[in-house]
Amino acid sequence: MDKLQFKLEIFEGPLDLLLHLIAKHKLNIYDIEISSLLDQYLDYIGDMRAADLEVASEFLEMAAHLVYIKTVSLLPQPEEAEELKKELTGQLIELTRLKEAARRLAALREGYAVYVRRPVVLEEDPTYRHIHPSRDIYEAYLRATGKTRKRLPPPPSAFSEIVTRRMISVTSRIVYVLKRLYKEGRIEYQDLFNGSGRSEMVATFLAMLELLKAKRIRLSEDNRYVFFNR
Amino acid sequence: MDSINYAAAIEALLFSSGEPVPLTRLAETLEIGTSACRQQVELLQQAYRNENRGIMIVQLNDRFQLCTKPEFASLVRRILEIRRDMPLSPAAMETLAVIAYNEPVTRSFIEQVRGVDSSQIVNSLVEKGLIQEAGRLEVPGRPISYRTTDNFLRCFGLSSLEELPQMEETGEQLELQINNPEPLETEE
Amino acid sequence: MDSINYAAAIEALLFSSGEPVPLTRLAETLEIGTSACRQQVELLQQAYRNENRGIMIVQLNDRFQLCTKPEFASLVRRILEIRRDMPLSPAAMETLAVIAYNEPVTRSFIEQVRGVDSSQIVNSLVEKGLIQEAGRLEVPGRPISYRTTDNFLRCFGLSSLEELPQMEETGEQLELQINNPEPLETEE
Repeated sequence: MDKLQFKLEIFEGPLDLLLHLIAKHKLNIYDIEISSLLDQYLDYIGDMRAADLEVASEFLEMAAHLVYIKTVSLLPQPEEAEELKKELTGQLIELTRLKEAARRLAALREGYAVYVRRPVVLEEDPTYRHIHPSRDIYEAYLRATGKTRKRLPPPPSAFSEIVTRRMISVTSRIVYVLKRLYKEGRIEYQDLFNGSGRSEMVATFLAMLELLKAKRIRLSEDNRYVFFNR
Repeated sequence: MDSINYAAAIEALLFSSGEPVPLTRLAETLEIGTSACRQQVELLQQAYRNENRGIMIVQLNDRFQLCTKPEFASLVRRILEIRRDMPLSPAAMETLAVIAYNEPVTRSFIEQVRGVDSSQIVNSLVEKGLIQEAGRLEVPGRPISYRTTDNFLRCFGLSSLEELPQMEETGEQLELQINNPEPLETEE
Repeated sequence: MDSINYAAAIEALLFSSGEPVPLTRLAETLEIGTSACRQQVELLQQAYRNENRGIMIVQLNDRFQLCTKPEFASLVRRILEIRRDMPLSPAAMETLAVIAYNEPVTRSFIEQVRGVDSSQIVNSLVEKGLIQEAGRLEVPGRPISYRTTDNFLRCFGLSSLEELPQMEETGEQLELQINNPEPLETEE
């Protein structure tokens, strides 16, 4: 047990862990082999669990995301998988470059220190003496409380990032899956993910895991259909 | 550190200290004898007499301090007054507005509304005489609450807080105030 | 004040201000043009290069500040009895780098690049005076954006962000920046 804990490095986040795995197993960052990366990623999470470490939700979300990429890459039209892979690669390259930038920045500071002095204090009091129209304070309050938006709606483009990044609760997807099963009796597995955003897919996937674990649902032999577990 | 330039080092030490520094302390820091140190200080004093220098060393008993030459006193006053006279930043104005519309409020209330830590801004508003402490709230931690001052009213041309421009949708204006209980006591 | 020695006056002004002083404020105080003033500051900077000097002028964007020369850092720490600055953690350094290379940026942008929640680190960088709020962005939620401070430049020996170490493959450098809209307002 001690040995295992000693072996486990702590990562700053899922992307950090992925970079470590890519370097360790000499994978090509520009053409990641998702299935072997996924295996190593899950192994690491398994090790964390075995060492009684709490696995943060962002690590699980990434696991679900990798599973999803792997799943869609098996489909006849793997364009979506390619897109997702490209997105992940982009994030990883960006983080690599960031780490390099941080190292260079740290090198600038290494052994460098200069000291300044406090300003001379005037005996005079620092009382504020500007005169403002009272409107200034009103507008500042609107800014502080975010109420200005009511008068000036933001362009629709401003919403795109937020909409795609909307947080979807796992519970809501559990309800969704169960409702559909009540209505349709059987669902095609892939159909559950059609037309969903990333956050929704992850939530749906986690919902499926929950339901499978609770033995509420089961999958057909070839993993194509979802049924109630009766 | 054998090749150290003592005059330069003393300049750096006096500069960063700000306050008067005893000769013994200078000598200790430089790991030289006090008489050698005194000699170096005097050399430096000599150098500061040059008309290209704006600062000098003053001696108070056996302590030394850097300060500006007296002939620049009025310029120094002018620049320090300009600095003091900067209008409020948007962040400071927002913080002030949150206080004015909801007073008395605690730091954590301000932070809750603005979504970021605002402690430094609150401190500087107190310093500028725009807000003041308004007693402690009788809740766990007994946090200090703040309210605006008469100087605030003057700066914004108001005779009382009731003259603050009103919010259009008064209904939802103060929903956050439920987290901001009344103070039980105030200390004037 | 016709016989004024500008270099000496600038030394006195920078010394008494302590903080970084904008060139325009120096010029205003001295009642000379900014280019003449810049020339005087540069002359003074030149004079400080002399090995008999323990202080120097650093340029931080268009502000100037007096500080001790780096070679006296350990002596200054000894007399002020301060311990060596704790080096920033790799995570804090990464966060600082995201901000410096892309500013102004929001917390969610930082989180997106690093793949992990970075709020606490952002708070502690604000506390250390390395970054500051830089207005709100005009997107839903009106998030606060952040940028580096003059203190950041001074700590890293830079005069402006343009002096940041360059990354090699400049072509693909900032593709993520499309998610990082312009700020609505900025504050000094």
